[in-house]
Amino acid sequence: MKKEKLLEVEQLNIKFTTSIGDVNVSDNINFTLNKGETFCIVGESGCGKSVVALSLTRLLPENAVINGSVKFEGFTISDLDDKEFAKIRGQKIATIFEQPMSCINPVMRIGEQIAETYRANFKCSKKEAKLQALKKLEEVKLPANRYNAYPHELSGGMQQRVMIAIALACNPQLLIADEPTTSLDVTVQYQILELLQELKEKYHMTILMITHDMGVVHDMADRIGVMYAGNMMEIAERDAFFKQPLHPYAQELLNVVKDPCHYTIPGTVPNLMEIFSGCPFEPRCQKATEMCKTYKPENSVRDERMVRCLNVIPN
Amino acid sequence: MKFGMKSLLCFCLAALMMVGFVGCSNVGASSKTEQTELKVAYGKDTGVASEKGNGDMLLTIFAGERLVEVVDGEVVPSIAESWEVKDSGKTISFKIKEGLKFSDGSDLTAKDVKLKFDRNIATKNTSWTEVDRIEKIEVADDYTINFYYKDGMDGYVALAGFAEYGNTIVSPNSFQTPGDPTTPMVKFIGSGPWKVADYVKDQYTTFVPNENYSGDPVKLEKITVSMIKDDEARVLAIQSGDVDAVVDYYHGGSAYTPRNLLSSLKEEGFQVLKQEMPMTTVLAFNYTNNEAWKNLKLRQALNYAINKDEISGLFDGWISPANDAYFSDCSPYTTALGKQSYKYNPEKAKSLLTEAGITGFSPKMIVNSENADEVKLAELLQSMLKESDINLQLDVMDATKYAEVKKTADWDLCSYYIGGPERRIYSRNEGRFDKTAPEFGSSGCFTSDTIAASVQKAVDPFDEKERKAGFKEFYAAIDAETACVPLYYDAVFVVANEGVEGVEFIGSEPRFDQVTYKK
Amino acid sequence: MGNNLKTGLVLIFVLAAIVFAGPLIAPYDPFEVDMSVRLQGISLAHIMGTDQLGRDLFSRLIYATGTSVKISLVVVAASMTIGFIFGSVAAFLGGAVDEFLMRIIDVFMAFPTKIFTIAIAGVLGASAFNITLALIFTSWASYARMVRGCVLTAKQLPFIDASVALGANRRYTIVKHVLPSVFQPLSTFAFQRIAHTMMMIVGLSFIGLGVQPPTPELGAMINESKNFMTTAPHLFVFPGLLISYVVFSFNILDDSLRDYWDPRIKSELVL
Amino acid sequence: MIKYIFRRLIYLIPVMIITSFIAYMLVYLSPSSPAQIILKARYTSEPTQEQVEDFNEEYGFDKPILVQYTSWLNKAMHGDLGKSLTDGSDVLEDFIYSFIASAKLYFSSQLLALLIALPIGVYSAFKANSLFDRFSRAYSLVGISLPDFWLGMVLVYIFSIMLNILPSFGYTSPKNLILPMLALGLSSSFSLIRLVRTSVLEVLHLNYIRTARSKGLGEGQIMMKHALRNAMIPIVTVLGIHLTHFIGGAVAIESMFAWPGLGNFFAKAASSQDIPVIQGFVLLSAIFFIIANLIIDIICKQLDPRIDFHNESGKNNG
Repeated sequence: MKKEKLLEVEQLNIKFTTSIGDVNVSDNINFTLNKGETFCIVGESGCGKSVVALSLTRLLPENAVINGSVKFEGFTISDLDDKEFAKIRGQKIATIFEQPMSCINPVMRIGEQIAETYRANFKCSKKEAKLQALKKLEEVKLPANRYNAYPHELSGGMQQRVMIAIALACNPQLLIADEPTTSLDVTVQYQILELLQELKEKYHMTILMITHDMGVVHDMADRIGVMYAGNMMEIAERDAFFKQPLHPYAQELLNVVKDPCHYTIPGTVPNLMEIFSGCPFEPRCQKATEMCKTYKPENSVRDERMVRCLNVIPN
Repeated sequence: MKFGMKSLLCFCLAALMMVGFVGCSNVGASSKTEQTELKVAYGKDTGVASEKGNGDMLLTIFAGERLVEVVDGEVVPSIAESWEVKDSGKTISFKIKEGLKFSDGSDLTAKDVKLKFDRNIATKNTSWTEVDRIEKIEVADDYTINFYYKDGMDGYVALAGFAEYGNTIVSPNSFQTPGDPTTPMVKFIGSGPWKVADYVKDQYTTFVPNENYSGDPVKLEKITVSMIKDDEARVLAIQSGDVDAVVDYYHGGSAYTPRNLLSSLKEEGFQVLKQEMPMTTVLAFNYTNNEAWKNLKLRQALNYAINKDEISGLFDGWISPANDAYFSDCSPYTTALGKQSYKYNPEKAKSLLTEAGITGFSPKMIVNSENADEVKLAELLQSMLKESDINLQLDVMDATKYAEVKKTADWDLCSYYIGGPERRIYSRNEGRFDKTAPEFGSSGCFTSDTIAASVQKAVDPFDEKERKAGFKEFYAAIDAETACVPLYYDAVFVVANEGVEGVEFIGSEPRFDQVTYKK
Repeated sequence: MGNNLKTGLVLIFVLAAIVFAGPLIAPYDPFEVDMSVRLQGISLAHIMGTDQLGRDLFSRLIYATGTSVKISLVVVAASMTIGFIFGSVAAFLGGAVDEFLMRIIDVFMAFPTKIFTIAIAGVLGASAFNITLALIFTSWASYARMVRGCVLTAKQLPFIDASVALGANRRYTIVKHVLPSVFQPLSTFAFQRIAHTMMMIVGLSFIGLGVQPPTPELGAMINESKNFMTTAPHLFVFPGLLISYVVFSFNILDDSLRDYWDPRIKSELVL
Repeated sequence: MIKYIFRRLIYLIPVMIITSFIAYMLVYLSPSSPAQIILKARYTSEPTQEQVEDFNEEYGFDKPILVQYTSWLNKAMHGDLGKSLTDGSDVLEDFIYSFIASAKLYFSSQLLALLIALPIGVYSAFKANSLFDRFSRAYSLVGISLPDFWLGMVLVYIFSIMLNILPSFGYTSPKNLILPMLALGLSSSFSLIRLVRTSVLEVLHLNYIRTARSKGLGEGQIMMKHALRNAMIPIVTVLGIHLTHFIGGAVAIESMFAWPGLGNFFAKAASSQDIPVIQGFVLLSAIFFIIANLIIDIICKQLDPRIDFHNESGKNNG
C-alpha cells in the first residue's frame, strides 16, 4: 500500500536569538507524516520537540529563526507569508497544547471560543457557528449546557476536551498535539487519549503528537521519532521500535520505562547553547567511542527506519 | 546620551499635539458700539444669601444704601436726609428721606432701618458697624430714628460708623422669615442703584437697574460680577476677554489685583484706575508682649533702615512709598507732602541701634501666607534690613495660625495697616492707637498716653475745626514717637477695557453706576 | 539595560550634587535682593534670569531643588522605617497583633492619601515640617503592608522550615534569611515613592499648603510665577523643567534597578 | 453577589466611624480655634472675645470632644451633615455641587486619557521594541515626570495667553472645561500608556493568545477579542485606584483653573477650619471611595469571570 504523504519536513533548523546568545533547538531535522497515521515525537524535557511542533504552525515567539522547508499536501507552506499562513492554521492544521487551563481564554465562554474558531475559518452566521460548536461539544463528550461555562468552572480533563473541540472545530487534516495529557490525572489521560483516537478515526485525521511518556507512545503511535538536544535521533515504526530500538538514547529511554524505580539515564540534558562538534548524546552514551566526540553522525536511513548514530546502522 | 534627542523629540511632539488642539479664533469687532452689559471679575462671593452676614461690600454698594456716607472725612447724607446730635453727642437722631423704596417696591421707613441694626446686634456683628456702642434704638415716627449711645462710646466716630457697609439697610423681605432679623438672609433687597437679578453661589451675580432707585438711574442695563477667587485668574480673565473689568474693593489685603501685574496690563492697553486711600501699610511692633520695643531708638532705627522707594518698586511704582508721613495726602486734614521725617539711612539706623545698646538684633516677623504681596514684601524687608545689620527672621504661616500666633509674644514685627478706607478712618485709627477703644482688639500699634489722648481729640468731636486740630496733634504724636514703620500708602484699583468710562470712587470704593461701555 | 542604569545613576549623581553641594554651585546668594534687576530674562550674568525681587533664579532653583528633594527623602526614609517596623512586627508576631495592625493599616489605606494630607496640612497650618509629618502619616501604611507581605512570603519559603528542621535557631534564621528578602522590593518601592512624594510636595506647595517662603521650593516658586506668566515666563518654565528632571531621574533609576535586580521582568524602558 | 455587596456596604460603617473620628481629632490638633478664622472671614475683621465665645456656644465647640463627636455622628446618621460655618450653606448640597464639578472634570479627562493611551499603548505593545514603541515609551516616561499643574500652566500659556482662544479659568461655559480637561487628561494619559503597554504585552505572552493564533484568527481579532479584554482587567483596576484623583487628586489643577471641584472645596474648608464641612467631606468621600471600589470590583467581575466574590474576605478592599 502506497502511503500518501501529508507533511514533509526537510532540513528544519530553528534557533532563538536572545540577549545572551543564540540557542539552537532544531538541527537539520527531517521527517514526514503519512496521511492518517499518528506520529509521536518523544524525548526528555528540553530537547526541542515542542519547538519543532510549534514551528510547523509558526506559533513560536518572535525571536525564533526558522529555516528549512515544510510541505503540506505537496505545497511548500514554509514560503507563505503570515497572512496566507493564517488560513492554514485552524482550518488545515490545528494544535492542542499542554496545560489547557492557560491555553483557553479565561474570560470567554468556552462555547464562544469553539464557535469563534469556526467563524474565523468559514464564513457563516453566529447561529451556524454556535450549532457547530454544540456539535463539537457533543463530540468531545461535554454536555451542551456547558456552552456558557467559563474555563475556570471546568476540571482539567474537561478543559482539555474543550481544547480538542476548539482544535477540531474546522475538521483539520493535521492535529498537532503538544503534550496533550501531561498535566492530567492518569485516568483522565486515558480518557483523553481514547477520545483523540476515536476522533482520529472518525475524521481520518493525521496526528503529530509530542510527548515524553513512553506509555502514551506505545498506545497511540504508528510511527515514532526520538529527539535529543535538537536532533532527530531515530525514526521507526512502532512495533519495530519497541522490539528493538537502535539508537543508544532510545534504548536508554526504554530501559527507564522498564524499570522506572531504579533506572535513570546518567547525566543531564545538555544546554542547547553549546555547539556540538560531535554527537550531542556522546557525554551520556555508554557506547560512545572516541570518534563520537569529533564526528557528527549523519542520518542513515533504510526502509522506513532512520537512525543518527556512528555506531549503529539500521538493518 | 541616546534618549536626550528622543526626549527632545517628545517635547516637540507634545507641543505639536497641543497646538493641534487649536480651534477657531474670535472675530474682533471692527467699530465701537455702545454696550449694554459689563462683565466684572471679583475675588469674593457677593454673599446674596447668608445665615449671619450682611452680604459682601460689592453687593451692598451695588444694591444697597446706608444712612450716611463718609466722603473726604466728612459724614454726608444718604438715606438719612439730615441728623441732629443731641445730649452733647449721646443721642443721634436721623431724619430719613421720604418716598424711598426698596427694589421690591416696598417703602423704606425708620422701622426697616431699625430692623437692620437689630440684626447686627442680634448676630453680634459688631466689627466696624459700631453697634456695640449703641444703648438703645428708638423709632420716633416713620421717618425719624434715634440712636442712644452708651457712656463714653459716643462721638463722631460713632456717626461715621453708619457708613459702614455692614449697616446697609435692607428690606424685611430679605430674611427667611420676613421681618425677623435673626433668620438667615435669603435674598438681598436693598435700595441701591442696582438689584440682584440672578445669583449662583461662588460663580456669578447679575445686577440689573433698580427702577425704584431714588437717585440718578444707572446707565448700563446689566452688570455680571463673576466670582474668580484666584488673583492671577482674574487678570487672565480680562486678558482673555472673558470679562471687561477687574475690580478691587478694600478687604483688608485680600482679593485684589496683584500690583505687579498692573504695568503689563497697562501696556496691553487696559485702563488702570487707581484710588489712593487714607490707609497706610506699616510694620507694627509687638510692644505689648516684648519690652524691647518700648525703646524709642530701636523703633526709630527700624524706620531709618527701610528703603520705602524699593518697596514701591516691588509694585512697579503703582503704590506710593510712605516717604512723606504716616498718612498720604488723601487722609483727612493732612497736607504732609515732602515731610520726609524718616529718610532711608542705614548708617543712622546702625548708630541708633548702637546707642540703644542692641547688637546682633534679629527680630522675628510673622507673615500671612495668603497675601502673596505681603510675603514678597517681607522677603524684601529681610534683605534691606541686612544693610543695617538687622537679621530679620521670617515666619510665613497660613491665616489661621497667623491669627493665633499674633496674640502671643512669639513675634516682633508684622505687616499691619493704620487708617482705612474713608468710612473706617475714625474707628480704625481709634482702634489702632487707643487701648480703650472697642476696635483695639488684641493688638494695636505702639501707643502711649499722649497718642491715645490725641487720637480721641481727632475722632470724637462733631465740630470740624476741633477734629482738624485733633488730627494734627495725632499725626504729630505718632510721628514723634515712631508708633510704627509706615511702608506705603494703600490704594484700590480697577482695571478695565478701553471703552469703559465713568467709574467713580466714593468713600474710597469704586462704583459703576454711571459707567458706560463702548466696544 | 545597563545603559539605562548608567543614565539613571548619572542623573542621580548630578542631582545629588545639586542637593548636597548646592551652595558651592550657586553663583549668587539665593536670598540676595537686587531690585534694579528684577524680572530679567536670560542673560550671561543670570543664566536663568531673575525673579520679582531681582534674585538669581538659577541659584534659587538649586536651593529649591534641595528643599524638595530633602523633604522627599526624609518622608520616604521615615515612612519606610515606620512601615518596616509595623509590617515586620505584624508578620512575625501574627495572630491578634497582626489582625489588629492590619485593621489599622486598612483604615489608612482605605482613604485617599491626598485628602488626608490636605486635611493635615490645612488644619495644622502649612509649613515644611507639617507637610513632612502629613506625608509620613499618610504613606507609612503602604510600606507596612508591603513589608508584611514580603515577610510572610519569605517565612513560608521551604528553606526556612528546612533550616529550622535542621536545628537552626528559628529567630536567627528569620532574621538572617527573611529580612534580606524584604530589602530588595522595599528599596525599589522606596525609589518609586521618592518620585511620587516629590510630586506630592510640589503639588501641595503649589496650592500653598507646603513649604513656605522665604525657603525656596519648586512648587511654591511656580505658584509665585503665576503673576508673571505673560511678562516673565522663564519663572515658571525653569522650575517645571527641574521638577521633571528630578522625577525623571528617580523614575528611570527605579525602572532600571528593577531590571537589574530582576532581569526576568521584561525591561520597561530600553530607550 | 447581592450578599457580597451587602457585606461590603456593612464594612462602610467602621471605616466611616474611624475616618470621621480621625478627621475630628485632626481638627483638635489644630493650634487655633475655628471661631477665630471663621468669624474673621464672616466680618472681615478681628473677632472680639465675645463673638468667639458666642460662636463656640452656638456650634457646641465648648463641649468635650467626644460629646461633640457623638452628637455629630447621631445627626449624620439621620442625613444631617450640618451647615458650613463660613457661609451657612448645607454641607451635603455643597458636596453634591462640587462632586458634580469634579465628576465633569474627572470623567472627561479620564476619557481623554483613555482615548490617547489605549491606541498608543496597544500599538506600542503590539509592535514592541519598534521605533514607535521606543518613541511612545520615551514620550510617556518624560510625560509622567511633568507635574499636572505645570502642564496646565503651559496649556494656559499657549492657549490663553499666546493664542487667546480658550478661557484660562472658570466653570460656567463648556469651553472652560477644555484646558483643565486637557491638562489632567494628558497627564493621566502618560502613566496610562505605560500601563496599557505592559498589560497588553504581558497578555500577549500568554498561552491563550498562542491558542487564538493557532485557531487561525487574524491579528486584529486576537488583539480586540482576546488580548485587550484580558489586559483591561489590570487597567480597570488601576483606573479604579485612580478614582482617588476624583476626590482631591486634581486639587492643584482645580485651584489653578478655579474649578469648583471637590479638591478645591476641601482645601478651602481645611484651611478655614470649617469643621462641619471637613467632617462631612471626609465621611462622604469615604463612602464614595468604598462604593467606587465596589463598582470597580463589580466591573472587574464582569471582565474577569474568575473573580469569585464568595471566597473573598469582604474586609479587604485595598
